[in-house]
Amino acid sequence: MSRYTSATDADRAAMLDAIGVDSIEELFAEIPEGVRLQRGLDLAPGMAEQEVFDHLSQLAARNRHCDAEVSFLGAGMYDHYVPALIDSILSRSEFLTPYTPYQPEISQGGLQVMFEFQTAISELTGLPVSNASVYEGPSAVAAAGYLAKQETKRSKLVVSRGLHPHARESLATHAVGYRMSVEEAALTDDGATDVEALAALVDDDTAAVFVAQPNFLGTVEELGALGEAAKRTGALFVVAADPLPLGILKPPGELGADICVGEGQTLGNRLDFGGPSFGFFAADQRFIRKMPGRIAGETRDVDGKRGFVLTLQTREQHIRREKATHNICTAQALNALAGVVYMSWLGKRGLVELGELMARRTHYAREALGAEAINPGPVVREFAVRVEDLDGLFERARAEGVNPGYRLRDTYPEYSDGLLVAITERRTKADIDRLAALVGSVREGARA
Amino acid sequence: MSRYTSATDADRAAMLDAIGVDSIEELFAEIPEGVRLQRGLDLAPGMAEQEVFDHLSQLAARNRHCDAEVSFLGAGMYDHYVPALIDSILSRSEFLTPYTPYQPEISQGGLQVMFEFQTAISELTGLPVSNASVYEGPSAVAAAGYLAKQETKRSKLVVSRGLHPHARESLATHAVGYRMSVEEAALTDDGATDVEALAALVDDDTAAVFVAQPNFLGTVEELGALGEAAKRTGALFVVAADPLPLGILKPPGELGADICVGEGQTLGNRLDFGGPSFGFFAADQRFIRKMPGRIAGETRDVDGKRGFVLTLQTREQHIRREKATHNICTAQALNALAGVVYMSWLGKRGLVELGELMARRTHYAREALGAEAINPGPVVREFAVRVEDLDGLFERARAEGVNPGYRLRDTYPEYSDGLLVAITERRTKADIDRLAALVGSVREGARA
Amino acid sequence: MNARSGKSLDPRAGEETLTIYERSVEGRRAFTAPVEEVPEVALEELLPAEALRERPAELPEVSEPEIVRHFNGLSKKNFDLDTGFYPLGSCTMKHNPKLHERVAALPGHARLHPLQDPEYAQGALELMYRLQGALGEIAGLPHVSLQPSAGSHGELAGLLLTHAYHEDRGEHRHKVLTPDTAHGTNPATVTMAGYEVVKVGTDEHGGVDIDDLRAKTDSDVACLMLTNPNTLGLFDRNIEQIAEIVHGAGATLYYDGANLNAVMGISRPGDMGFDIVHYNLHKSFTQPHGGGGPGAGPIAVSDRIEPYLPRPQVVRAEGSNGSGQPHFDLDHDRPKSIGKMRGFQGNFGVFVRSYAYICSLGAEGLKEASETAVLNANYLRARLAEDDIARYLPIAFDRVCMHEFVLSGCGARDELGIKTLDIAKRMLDHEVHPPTVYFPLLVEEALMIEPTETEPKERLDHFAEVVRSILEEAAQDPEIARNAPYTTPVRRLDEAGAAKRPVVRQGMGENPGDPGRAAENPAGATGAV
Amino acid sequence: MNARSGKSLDPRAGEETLTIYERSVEGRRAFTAPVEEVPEVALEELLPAEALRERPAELPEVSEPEIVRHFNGLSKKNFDLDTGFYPLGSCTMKHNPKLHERVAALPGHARLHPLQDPEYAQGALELMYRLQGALGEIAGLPHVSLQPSAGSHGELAGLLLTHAYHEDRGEHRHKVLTPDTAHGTNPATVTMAGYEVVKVGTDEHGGVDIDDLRAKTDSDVACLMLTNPNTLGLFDRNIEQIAEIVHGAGATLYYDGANLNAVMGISRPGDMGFDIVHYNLHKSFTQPHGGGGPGAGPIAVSDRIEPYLPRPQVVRAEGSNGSGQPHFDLDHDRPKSIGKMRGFQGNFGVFVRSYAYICSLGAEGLKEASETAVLNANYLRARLAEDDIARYLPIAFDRVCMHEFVLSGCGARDELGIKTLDIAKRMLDHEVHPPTVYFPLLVEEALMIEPTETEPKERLDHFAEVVRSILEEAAQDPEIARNAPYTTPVRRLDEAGAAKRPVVRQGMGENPGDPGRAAENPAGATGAV
Ligand SMILES: Cc1ncc(COP(=O)(O)O)c(C=O)c1O
Ligand SMILES: Cc1ncc(COP(=O)(O)O)c(C=O)c1O
Repeated sequence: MSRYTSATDADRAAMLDAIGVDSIEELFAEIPEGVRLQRGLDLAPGMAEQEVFDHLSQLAARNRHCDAEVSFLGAGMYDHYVPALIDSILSRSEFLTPYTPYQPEISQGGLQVMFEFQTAISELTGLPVSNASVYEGPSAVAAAGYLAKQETKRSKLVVSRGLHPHARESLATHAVGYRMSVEEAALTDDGATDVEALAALVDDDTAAVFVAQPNFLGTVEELGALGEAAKRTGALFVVAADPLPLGILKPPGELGADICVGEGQTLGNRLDFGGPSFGFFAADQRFIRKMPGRIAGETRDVDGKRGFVLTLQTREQHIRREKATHNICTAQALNALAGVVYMSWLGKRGLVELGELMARRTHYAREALGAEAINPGPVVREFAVRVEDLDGLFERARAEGVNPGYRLRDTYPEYSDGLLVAITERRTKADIDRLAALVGSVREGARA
Repeated sequence: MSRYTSATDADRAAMLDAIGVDSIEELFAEIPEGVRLQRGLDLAPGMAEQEVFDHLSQLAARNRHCDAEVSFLGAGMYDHYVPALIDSILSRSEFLTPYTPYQPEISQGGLQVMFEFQTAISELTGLPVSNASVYEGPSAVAAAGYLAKQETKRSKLVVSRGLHPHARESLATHAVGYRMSVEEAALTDDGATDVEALAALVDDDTAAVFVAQPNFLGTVEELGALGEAAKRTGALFVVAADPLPLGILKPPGELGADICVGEGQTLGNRLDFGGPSFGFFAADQRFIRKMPGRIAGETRDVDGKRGFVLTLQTREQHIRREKATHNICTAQALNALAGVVYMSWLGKRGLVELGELMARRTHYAREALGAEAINPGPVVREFAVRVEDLDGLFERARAEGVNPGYRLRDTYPEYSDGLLVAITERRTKADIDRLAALVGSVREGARA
Repeated sequence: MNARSGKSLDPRAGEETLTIYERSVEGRRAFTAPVEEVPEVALEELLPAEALRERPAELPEVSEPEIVRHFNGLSKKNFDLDTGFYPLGSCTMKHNPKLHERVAALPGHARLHPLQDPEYAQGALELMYRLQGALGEIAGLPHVSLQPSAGSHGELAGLLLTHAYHEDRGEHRHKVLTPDTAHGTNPATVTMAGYEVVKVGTDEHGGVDIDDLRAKTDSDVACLMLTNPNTLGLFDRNIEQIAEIVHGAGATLYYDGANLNAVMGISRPGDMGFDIVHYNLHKSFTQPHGGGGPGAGPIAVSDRIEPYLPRPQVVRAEGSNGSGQPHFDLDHDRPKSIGKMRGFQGNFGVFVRSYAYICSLGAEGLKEASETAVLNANYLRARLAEDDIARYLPIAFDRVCMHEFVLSGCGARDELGIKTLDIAKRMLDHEVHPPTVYFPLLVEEALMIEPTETEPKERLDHFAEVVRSILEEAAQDPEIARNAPYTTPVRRLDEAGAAKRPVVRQGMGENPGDPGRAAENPAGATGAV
Repeated sequence: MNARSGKSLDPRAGEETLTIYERSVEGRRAFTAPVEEVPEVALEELLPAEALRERPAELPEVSEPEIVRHFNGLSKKNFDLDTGFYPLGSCTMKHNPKLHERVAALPGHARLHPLQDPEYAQGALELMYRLQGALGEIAGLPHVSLQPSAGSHGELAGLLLTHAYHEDRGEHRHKVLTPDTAHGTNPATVTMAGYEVVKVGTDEHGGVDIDDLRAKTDSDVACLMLTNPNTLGLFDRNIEQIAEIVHGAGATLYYDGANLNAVMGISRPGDMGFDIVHYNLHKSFTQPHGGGGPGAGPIAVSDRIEPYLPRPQVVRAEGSNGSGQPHFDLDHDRPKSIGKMRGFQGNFGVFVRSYAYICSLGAEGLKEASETAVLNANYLRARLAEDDIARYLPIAFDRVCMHEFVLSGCGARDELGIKTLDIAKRMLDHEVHPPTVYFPLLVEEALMIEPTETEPKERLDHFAEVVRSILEEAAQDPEIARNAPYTTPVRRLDEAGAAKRPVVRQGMGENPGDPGRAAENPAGATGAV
């Protein structure tokens, strides 16, 4: 008997007796010999709690986390401060351990959280309808592609090269299932999406056009112009946004976006080496019955008391099956809760203050580094520069416990000397100056 | 307005208006000018949450904690594994944030926890009455002295030198208030309490006799004999016990103890650099109305439903005032909760298994070290040995990240070369062998 | 007297529910910005006017104490696994060990950036590698990708792999078979993967109808998606034959691992002939469900499918870094890969918990978990087979079950006039979570019951008593069940109305995303708490 | 119809409460012992038989899932500060910032051994040193000892210090003065410290009766213990005169800091003339109360008292360790010290939280906290002074109050026939915590109300409405309040019976410590959950 089970020998005897069999073995008689495992699993024996803790602590100790270095690494996930009240709320077993709220009468907490989450996402994106979460960013982009396919019955998707590489690849992977093709619009020399190039790719068979805000290089895109180019032939305009800067940037919904999706990690979720976080999916009112995933709606009970339920479920797999708007079932409710708690913590003003702080520090950093900008245009939380001896910089910096950022060459060969630097409220002026000094000295070195 | 308060300017205006004053200043008009602080407090300005977190993280990083070294340090607090379910239960706001349960109808959780705690302490100590916690170990010893004074009206307290130095000092400090004297009985050459020496000190004016189980050197005392010597003249026999080894050791209550007190840290509480933990106070039935602190009792409500209340409150300061059995008010409820959760986690069998494990490893360690024992007698979790070059050992060991234990000379000058080594389930055979090797090599060094 | 009868004297009875937005009061805050050291340039100088927001997003303005109380209050309106019995069929609501939250929160895990260089993330990569190995051994399939985010995401990956496999061989297949007992995600996935769903019937024993399968399996079939034990909680005795038929037609056999909890260490999908398996780490491997996620849906595949697995894959190189120590890396160079199902390496935080779980239980413990899950299910099946219950709730297929079983509410409907829904709602008043209802579809008025291995016998006995008392009560007065629940924060809700006039966000008047509905309680304008 | 009226239809209404012992089933366990590597010698070989236990302690045998559910279930029977308004007078139930739990849990704090060599505990010692400095500045007294475990422990330390001070000067004094408004711990402390209590009266303004004080202050008086603002929530305007009288007689003036929350940054005990102050870190400095602790009761003293402070003291030496960096140490060498109030360095975990709090608020924030606490108290005082309330609950002393105020329930008792206790119990049905009742003693049917600064205006308004509705309800039918509460887990409990036949532990038949009472539900023999 393990520490998580309760069946003592006495219990087993009594239970087998009630069942009317002599042994647990008998209960598996249904399984043909041929497919029975005739040996024990080849796994280590079980461990005591403290042994498991020690083992995982030792593994964890071999990772260099964001408190163990000064990190300018972003590129899709960012080192933001997660306030302590999120831990205390998420650790409530009433949020941590229930299943999806199939019984609304005993799930009002989770359902109201979804409703409040949808409202916050709607506010940020400027679009009236949000669902209660999808898996994460890149697959949310793919989900938008599926909606576009069902909505337009067209077979082509156009993406900006400014979209996160993972999002582009995830879209391409899913598009094979959708039986759709994906074409990519280049970036200008200034690291913004090339409106002409994009317009040129959009035709009558284009179901949707995808751009990022800000884009992967950190550039704040001109959504208005891109949206016009995208929608000329009736394609849907999909914006993949980092929700946090939307506190200061004009909401995609006000700039023509039909759908706004994105990665929610920046809203109160841990880095967790990439997940779990949450993806969000917001859209125009006319898509309310085409949305993927759970949506909570407000209603009343038989006594007239206000309450919330999972609504428009006829979109979903458990009702609609092969005709469902998406196959998603388990999503990211707990992470979305972290998101809405975080947004409540920041509040109306804090969201703006944090956005201003990031924008200021980002511009300060770009100047301080004094390196040639790949995207000289407007940026809010991240920017790309050319660094002569990139490997030299990393070697030097990492030895000093500084992580300079993301090497663009890994996904953008055209920027072989490109460094993507992310700024959050965790990176102080002193941190930035330190990176600048490193970049400077390596520059000297390279030139000498 | 801080992040913890809610009074906006609009709120203030409305509230001042309702009060009928023009400014908050006016509310303090009652305070004479002469005692008004005419300047701001000389403290640093407030910080953002992340800044406080960073500041305290930096301070914490300058402490070498028990996961950052292999520590054999005990001497009153021990590095035991605290199971994760304790965190999750103690973080429930319903346990963390309420006050003492003055309103039993909305405090049944806390009250039942106290009742279950009292039961577990009663089981461990072999005494029928336990309170719901006192501050910690040494002051619990002092509390026993106060009970003895009130019970016997005598003026002398006798302590074994085997009692924790902090407990002896705390008792002496409090005894000044009780207007009682304290005399100390020596230890034998084997590091056990000297029964004769003790008997010699006990006279008709002796209110209580205090011994520790195990004693400070780790020796398992012969409580039976000591109890007889103590009680000859009607003094109370008080045993200060480490509750964890009581899983295998005969309960003090079965060996004549009138009162058993102790430090509860070993029962599921963190080290926390010395506190908060909890003290326990258990006694014979005849002292039930003389106990210090809160006691929960079982009862029924008007509907006949089972419930729990704070009982025998006429002992307490808020009712009895100057005639109270003790002045304690706020105690250690949350730490006692950790204790009862821990005891539930260990369970009837686990408590014995852990005791056996400690005893085995302790004896193994004493042999492995191969150093001259100061207390060759029976030990269960800690033992004392003589080490020739103690400073050399510490220098060498600490450089390698090993903390050999406690230097007895700090509190027992007579053991100038004494090393007190503590063993818990956290110290593996490998750890012990490592310490043994260090001791050995230093021995060689000293002899060479 | 009435003054003693409680509820009627509850002054909070009719209280209004407030959202966090309705608690908002202008100017309040929980956030304090850190000291700014860089020059305080105005935003307008940094960004083009047309890129800037005109109106701030209407997030709530609330102090920390009141935020805490708000969400604390909401939590108290949820029933959860740490509160009571939760036999939600197909969801494997097993205990979530508290240790897992502790190890997942270690900064080395929680604060690790997904793009950290592998050399500085060796612990994380080794953990993933070890988890892959353990999962592969449990499923009896050698190659594992941890990437998919949940079960249905794993299903989609599985069909995309099938597609890539066939295309690579020049085969173009259009159909995927799913049994009529299949979970909704299966057919939904088939469509998303570009295939056409073909339903296969169920035989009188609750297994796949072999003749129907044979008839429908042709060279245009790409895959058969199966759950075994299936959603009736029954192990399909003909699994070997089924595999033979499917493979005979060159199709792949896909294992929906939602029910893996019944057979860990006892029977392995790989040995049954499955080519692709998904795991629900949030079911069999105890990631807390979180009220609807997060989860993770790793997949394991056979050799022939391996080349197409998503990238990157975690690989191990013996002491490549000079030292004898093994070195772990991410392999992106997989030419035949289907690509990425999502960003980064998957839900690592979930992997930590599931890996800790496997370490805790070990080979023996996992087998014992499945054995106990099956023991508990059969015991509860036996308790509910007692005459006065079985009469109203007959079992759908009267056989020894695996980890779950399905009853039909027809008897209760016909003889007592209460529906399965009514029984479920009345259970809420007994503080037990109802089973999964109205699924699988082929059982009328279905109740799908999965107790899991972590429930003690007393909980099962108590549940049986609850069922009995509800039926007895209904025999006296069916109205009671029909109008249940009574003791929950809200009672039956108007779901039809919610769907007809959907209100899916807080109304706040003139805000950007606001459909324009005026708030019932304009933010802040309320004294209620 | 009745079937809709809820409570009466609650099947859990009469349910029995089970203790963890009653959930115990032989053989179950949550603990797994780590692998044993040392020889498995039998205990009998290691320890003398007479030292060994004969019967194991009857701890419960329960699996982890059921332990979690048990304590989770118990927690749900508690009302708490994170749930609602908690105006418990004299207890300063202010919000407990969640950040504090995070920083207290850092391994460098939580896992640090109290006897770690100072050179390896510099962070902890610096934190204590900084906290001492901040507390000293707040109280206006230079020397701080963090050692005492709670307020009353601080009081005892204070009187022992007074005793040491006088003895050192060859003075032998026997009396300590306490006002009749004093908290129970004050007189209890006086007795424990070996002094005789002499009560001082209260004047018509709620302050110390100066004439009575003068009359009772002689050379045999060691100390006057005072709370200012006092337990009526009133600031004693004569404090300077009081200090003069007390000091004139060579006695010390002791400040009970329980009410410090009213005057932080506004008025300092040291400046008022107090020699010794205790702080309740669990009140003014927001250590969570934990259902009755832990707390901490540091003390601050003037120069003349300093030599007698407990040991060890945290001291700071400039760069003594070579580096310019300051170095912190523990000074045990204090010849005149009263010794130790307890073990080790005090409740360090509490210090971490309170220090974090002071860092968060800073000088401004602390002052704003006190101002808002006083604003909230006076606003609520004003709301409750409205005629239809004040008529039944007149204020004891009609003055501007500080952080709290005291009402008298005489009106309600005489005109409505309900006691303060009834009002308090009826509040439970409204989900607000009642004020402190029947204290201070000199106010009949007292209700002592302290809202604290972290409560928003809405909570205060709501409370006023609750009070009003209870009084209106009582005017209709006093029976309702007299029999309240109705909606709580249990209703009024038989406290007299509990005290007459005390049952203070679980009965388990033949166990060592068991008084012999047989368990109502013999362990394990129950199906209820
Ligand atoms: C049989 C079955 N298949 C698939 C799924 C989908 O898994 P997930 O919710 O992880 O996407 C479920 C979940 O309920 C299930 O029960
Ligand atoms: C005025 C007053 N003095 C002293 C105390 C005792 O403080 P503690 O509970 O910390 O011992 C209290 C606590 O209620 C109090 O209110």
